[in-house]
Amino acid sequence: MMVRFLAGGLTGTRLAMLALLLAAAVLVPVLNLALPTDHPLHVPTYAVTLMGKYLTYALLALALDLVWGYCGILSLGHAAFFALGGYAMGMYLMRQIGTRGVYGDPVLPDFMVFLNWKELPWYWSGFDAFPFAIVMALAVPGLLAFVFGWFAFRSRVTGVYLSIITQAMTYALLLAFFRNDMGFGGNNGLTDFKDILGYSVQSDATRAGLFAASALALAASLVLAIAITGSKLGKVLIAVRDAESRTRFLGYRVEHYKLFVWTVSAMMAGLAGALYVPQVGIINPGEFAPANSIEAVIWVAVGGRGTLVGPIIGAVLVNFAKSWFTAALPEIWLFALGTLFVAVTLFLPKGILGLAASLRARLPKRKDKTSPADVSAGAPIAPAPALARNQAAE
Amino acid sequence: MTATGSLLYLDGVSVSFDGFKALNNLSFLIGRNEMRAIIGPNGAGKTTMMDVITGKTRPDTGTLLFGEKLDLTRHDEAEIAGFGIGRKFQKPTVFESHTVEDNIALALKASRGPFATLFHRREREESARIDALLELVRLDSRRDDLAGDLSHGQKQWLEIGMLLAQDPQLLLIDEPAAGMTDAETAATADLLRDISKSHSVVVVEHDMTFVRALDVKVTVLHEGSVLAEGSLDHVSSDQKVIDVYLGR
Amino acid sequence: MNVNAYAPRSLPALLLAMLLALLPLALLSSAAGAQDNAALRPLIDALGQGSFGDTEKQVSALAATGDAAVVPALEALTNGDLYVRKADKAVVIGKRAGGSLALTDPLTGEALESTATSALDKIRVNNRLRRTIRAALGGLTLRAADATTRRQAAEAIFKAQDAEGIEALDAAIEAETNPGVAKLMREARAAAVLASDRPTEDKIAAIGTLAERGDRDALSMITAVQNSEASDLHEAAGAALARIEKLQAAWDTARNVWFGLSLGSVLLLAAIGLAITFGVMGVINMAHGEMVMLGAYTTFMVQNLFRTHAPDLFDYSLLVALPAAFLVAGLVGVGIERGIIRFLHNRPLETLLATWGVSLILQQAVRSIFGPTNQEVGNPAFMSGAFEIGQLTITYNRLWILVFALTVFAALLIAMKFTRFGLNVRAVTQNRRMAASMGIRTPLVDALTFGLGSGIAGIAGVALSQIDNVSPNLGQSYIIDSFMVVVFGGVGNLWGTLVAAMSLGVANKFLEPFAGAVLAKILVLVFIILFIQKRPRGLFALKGRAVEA
Amino acid sequence: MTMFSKKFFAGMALSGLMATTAVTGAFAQEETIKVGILHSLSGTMAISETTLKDVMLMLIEEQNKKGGLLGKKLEAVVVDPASDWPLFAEKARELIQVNGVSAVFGCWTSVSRKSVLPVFEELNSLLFYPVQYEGEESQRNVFYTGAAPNQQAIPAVDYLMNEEGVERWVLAGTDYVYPRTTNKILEAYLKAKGVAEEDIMINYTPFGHSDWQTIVSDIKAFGSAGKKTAVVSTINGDANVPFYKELGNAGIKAEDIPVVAFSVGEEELAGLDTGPLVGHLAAWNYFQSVDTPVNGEFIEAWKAYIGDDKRVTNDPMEAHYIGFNMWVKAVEKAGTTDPDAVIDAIVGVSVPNLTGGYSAMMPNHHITKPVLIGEIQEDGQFETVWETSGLVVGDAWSDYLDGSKDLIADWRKPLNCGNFNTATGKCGGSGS
Repeated sequence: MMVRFLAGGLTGTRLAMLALLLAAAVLVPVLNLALPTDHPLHVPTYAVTLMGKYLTYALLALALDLVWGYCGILSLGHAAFFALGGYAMGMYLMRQIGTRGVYGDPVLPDFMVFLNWKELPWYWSGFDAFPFAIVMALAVPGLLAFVFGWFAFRSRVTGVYLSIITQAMTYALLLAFFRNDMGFGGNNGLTDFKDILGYSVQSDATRAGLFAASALALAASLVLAIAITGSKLGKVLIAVRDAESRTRFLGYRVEHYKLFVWTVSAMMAGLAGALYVPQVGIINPGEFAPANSIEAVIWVAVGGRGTLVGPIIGAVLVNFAKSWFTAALPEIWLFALGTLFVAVTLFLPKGILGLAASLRARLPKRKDKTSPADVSAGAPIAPAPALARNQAAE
Repeated sequence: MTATGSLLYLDGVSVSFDGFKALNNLSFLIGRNEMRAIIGPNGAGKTTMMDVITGKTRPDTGTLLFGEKLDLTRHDEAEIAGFGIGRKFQKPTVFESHTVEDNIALALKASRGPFATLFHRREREESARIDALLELVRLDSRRDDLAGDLSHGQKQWLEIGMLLAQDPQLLLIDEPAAGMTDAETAATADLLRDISKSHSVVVVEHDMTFVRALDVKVTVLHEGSVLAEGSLDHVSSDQKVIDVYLGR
Repeated sequence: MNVNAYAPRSLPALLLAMLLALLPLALLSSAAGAQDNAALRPLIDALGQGSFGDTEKQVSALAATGDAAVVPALEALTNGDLYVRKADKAVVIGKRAGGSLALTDPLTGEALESTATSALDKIRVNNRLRRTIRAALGGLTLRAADATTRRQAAEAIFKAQDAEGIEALDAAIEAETNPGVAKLMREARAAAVLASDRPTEDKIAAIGTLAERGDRDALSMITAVQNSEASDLHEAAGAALARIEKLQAAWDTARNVWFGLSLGSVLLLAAIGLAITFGVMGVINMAHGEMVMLGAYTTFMVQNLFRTHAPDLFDYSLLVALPAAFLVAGLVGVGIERGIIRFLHNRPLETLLATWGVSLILQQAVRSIFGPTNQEVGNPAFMSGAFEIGQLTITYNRLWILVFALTVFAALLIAMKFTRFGLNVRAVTQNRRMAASMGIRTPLVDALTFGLGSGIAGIAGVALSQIDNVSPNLGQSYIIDSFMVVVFGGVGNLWGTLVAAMSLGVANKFLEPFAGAVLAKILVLVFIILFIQKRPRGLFALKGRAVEA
Repeated sequence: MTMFSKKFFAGMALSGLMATTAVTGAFAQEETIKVGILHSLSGTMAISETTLKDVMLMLIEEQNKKGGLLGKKLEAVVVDPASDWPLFAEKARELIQVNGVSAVFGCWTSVSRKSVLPVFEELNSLLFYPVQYEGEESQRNVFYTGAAPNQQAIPAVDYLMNEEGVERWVLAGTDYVYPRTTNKILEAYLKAKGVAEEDIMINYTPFGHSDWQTIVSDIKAFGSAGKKTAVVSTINGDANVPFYKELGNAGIKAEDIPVVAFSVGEEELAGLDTGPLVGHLAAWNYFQSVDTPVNGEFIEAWKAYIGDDKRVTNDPMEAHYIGFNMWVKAVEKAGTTDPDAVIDAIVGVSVPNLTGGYSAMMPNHHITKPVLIGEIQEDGQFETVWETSGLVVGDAWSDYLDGSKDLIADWRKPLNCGNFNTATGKCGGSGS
């Protein structure tokens, strides 16, 4: 089945990315665990964790590209789904602490003891089981996206109006999770994790394992995204992006398509969040901050919108730049990052992958015609006219 | 006026935007396999009429029946398209980042649900139909090109091809000849006459040569209602029509 | 309210009781002519000695003389202007003048030699002492010549609610010529009567007087009666309470409306520039908040210039800051448009990315130049303090900001509707090519429009600097709210922005008392989300064919 | 670059890029002792934390002038965690693992500290945390040089109660863990002192709250009930300026309703016209106005270092001053920067503080401090109106909270425990 779906969408770039992810999933843990620390090929645990984190960001960017790049829905609230997935995982990790918390309460997390809570709130039940937590990490963002999308798409909220209400959504969640009364640890969020599936989250092996899991999850999501965008449904999505009312007049229920991809994307973001939390060791309401969602949009734009692989590259590159700048230029790194964003917009309108594609286009053509698949993979489609229209002042 | 025997029936349809009456008590009917040309000056309500028929705009008052029974005012665009009404926009609207072939494929009559399309696999008869349609609209040589790369006229034809792919009972066609060369215009008229043998067609057009070439009954709209109806010769001799439209 | 209600509850009240008891005597003595300064001098000089407790006793002793001559010394003490000269242990009043202090004699008021601060010890005060002094001054000034002073005195006695003061008040009321002050004194007397052991009918009359006053102080005094054992008063108290509470409910509503409008005016100011750059031009301008910040920093710079060069004219600093902020932010805006935005026509979504980058750069630039900490922006005198309409306290800064916001709105509306420039802007935004072919210089119009939006954000910064932090983060705290307002109102519609800002402000403030500040904000956001479902193009959406063409 | 090229392997661009960071760190060949500085230089917390970065750089520079430490120069490694809590953890790991710092001075908010705690525990390094906090924590690798609640909140309330006769209390705070915990402790404390439930009003606001009209009006109403009322403010940083501006404009004077704040110091006041605020209070362990020779020197050195005569000093800066000197002394005592040795050596180390006394590191990793109550003055400084007669020992676990009153922390042998339960006699909290 998959193979058939993939056939059209598996271009060189995508294959290379999949191969890279799979290789990294195997090699990095091996190079980290099996080699002695002074070996030249040894990958330090610090780098493993950092790369693991980037990969979860990449997964978030991929999820965003699916809705923005292929369906024209600019979400300024995708970090909300990411954070919800993270909270689901965080709740599981909290429950695993058991009596090792500072107060030693076998059931209640520390912050509940210190707010004098007597018993676990109902919505915390079940999170001691890993499978339940994983299901929730997908289902909660999925459900929120479904409900939100059900109303918004049916009401035909589009363009910037949709963007702003997604921002309102994540902002409202931010404020809600800040409240200590919500029972999610308020501003401090959930932290001080000990175990995941019985393995210490601090051990090198667990970190390597989490890295591998992130790489595999990203690879699997990429395959799924290729399958979706390569199917006829994917073509309908692009149709919706480029000419929404044309699609409607062809008899497609645009809202159903949007809802489908929106929900899938939210679940992907939730998965990314769930993988992110054990690697960074904390989840707190700051993840809902609207700025985080905007940053995710920027990763996609930097990498190349509507290319699937581009956002992955964009997320890793921008975050690597951030990690590097904050250590190398701690006082002025915002200048560097800001300039980078301006420069990318002005000089690389189609992102890094777009640049690569146009460079390739300058070379003598290998074949008479570019195959359609190559077009959708290599060169991001010209700025979507439908979107531009929606955005413009009326 | 009754709906009996009609495919499309409008009675007393009115629409207003912020006090401006775009349609004012508009009534007319289209029979099965009838082709009708609609003319009228700018602002006469031609596009709004199409919007109303296709469910994009809801009328404030009035009856709107399809196939004698179906009340179109209760349905939205996708449903109405599913009943068998296809629409071509004034400005050619195709999926520019899809290939010509995909444009037709997307329009082909098939199950429209997300899961149906997700697991859709192209059948042989679909391929055959795509081939036939591409040939009909003379785009078979460009099937792998992006629709965005087509010329204006070719986009018009592609859009008509997409309309036919839906296999509708009624085609609403807004200014098909706009931006076409004379030869293209003539060919388009031939194509439409051909189509009207098995479909009902409503053509909105400004180009009088084109309307004459179609050689069908003409309805003249003015300020949101029907000013005159009849053969082109008949309406063009009507003093009211000359005053508001042709005479200027 | 509690069982102690009848006893003097704190030391200041006790002191006040003492003072008021002494008042007739004091009046007598002052009538006989000012006491010899020689007698007061040791009392004044004693202020410089010992702990807060000792100082407090000295204040009481001074007050007990009842001599108005001690008033300047006490006032100086409460303002922290009283010093002890190290050389001779004399107590003097000092006013800062340059590096040294200009000294005056606390009793005679004659100027003394100015002295370096190091030669003086400041006499320290704390809040408790300030209260004692205030009460003492109240007693001493109940018969002062100046009506404002008498008014303050009556207020002080009202708050003290002390039975011993009734006679003194009676005498003062008798002599009072100003009806407003007399009313206050009667209220102070009523408050005192409630705390006394006077007969029931007097107290019922007092309850009536307090119910007339109808504010929260009156409410709490009568509640105390209601909770006391004096059951013969309960009926009257109950009736009075019902009356006051009804009044309070009305005032609460008025208060919420005022708070809401005031919050709305802040939102309007924050959003109005965005209504141009985003609403009219379609640029998703993430650097909008930074334009507001630039305006605030310009205010800081202008005020700094005033502080160093023309401290006397400080009150006019905002008048200079307004055009300066408009120019600074406007020019930066023009720069951004020329340098970046103009390359992004037809790519509105990418303006988000670029302007986000610009906002990071501007934030860091301000941080690098001015440092990350808050900068002090002062309130000019006309924006400080508050006045009351009935029981509604209206602060001047909020009032001026409301007036200012509406003025800016009106000016902008006029500019867009009735000027040549406004016409050009509308022409360009509606149909760029057509406008260009009609001879409108579209690049110039674009640059000026963006500059206008940015400039207006800049002058919003001047106003916001009066109520909020002036820090590099200033812009970030307004950007989301601004977008909400513009979108809620309907993109491209100035009236929509006005109505949206005001209605969101009022809604927030009506929710806040019930739900708390956080929940109120969440509810408003949820409301916006739901509202957009109902009207997907905002409050003042354009209708018709053109919209989705 | 040879090492670098060896490490670089084709196809693994990711890890290659990562390795660059690792290598740049390893390139500093000169034998130095590295000190990490983990304070936000951008984002919302930059407003408070940047100063602490500067003061650390100054302290390190001064130490180097004195000849460094153990014969080596100290080298500061500055990173910017950008007010992003997970980034704090990442940067802490980077400082320890990549840069190899011997100790880290950093964090401001509780959440940033909570975020880095596991990192310090895992990698066994040292963190000096300079800000007043909610307590309820004692970790082997962390030294808390700011105030615990019993070194700030409780003395402040005592002062108001005894000296100003306050009977009615508004506990206003930003909704996060420090105000929540402090208010919880205070509520229990006030009730123990006989304050009735209805005389306590608790109010929480979101971060960066800027519209204080309703709350100020509520406080006014609450204060007009005839009893002396005070506000105990745990309102956080940014929100304070609009709060005080509203307070001043609404005419609430310190004589009527004094506000005592635990998060407002000289830095925060620098952004305010303090004219209308004279008499409002703050409780700290240090004020710039404290008149001691050592403080005079410190202020002078600071102004010279930063090159701005108007810059102020504040309590967390003093905490870093104390913490840094303690670390230096402990390293000298241990003769090594090895964390385990320093942890053992530092307990009992006593260094001069800036208020004229000595502060000592206690076995619970908190320090002894005097408590000062100051009133805001016209010039933006505080004037001490009250101080504790001696030093107060920082209490990791509050005596007024149910969950923690039986807990103590003692990192000396043989106890070596951060949450020893004196009731059960076991290490590991209040559980079974």
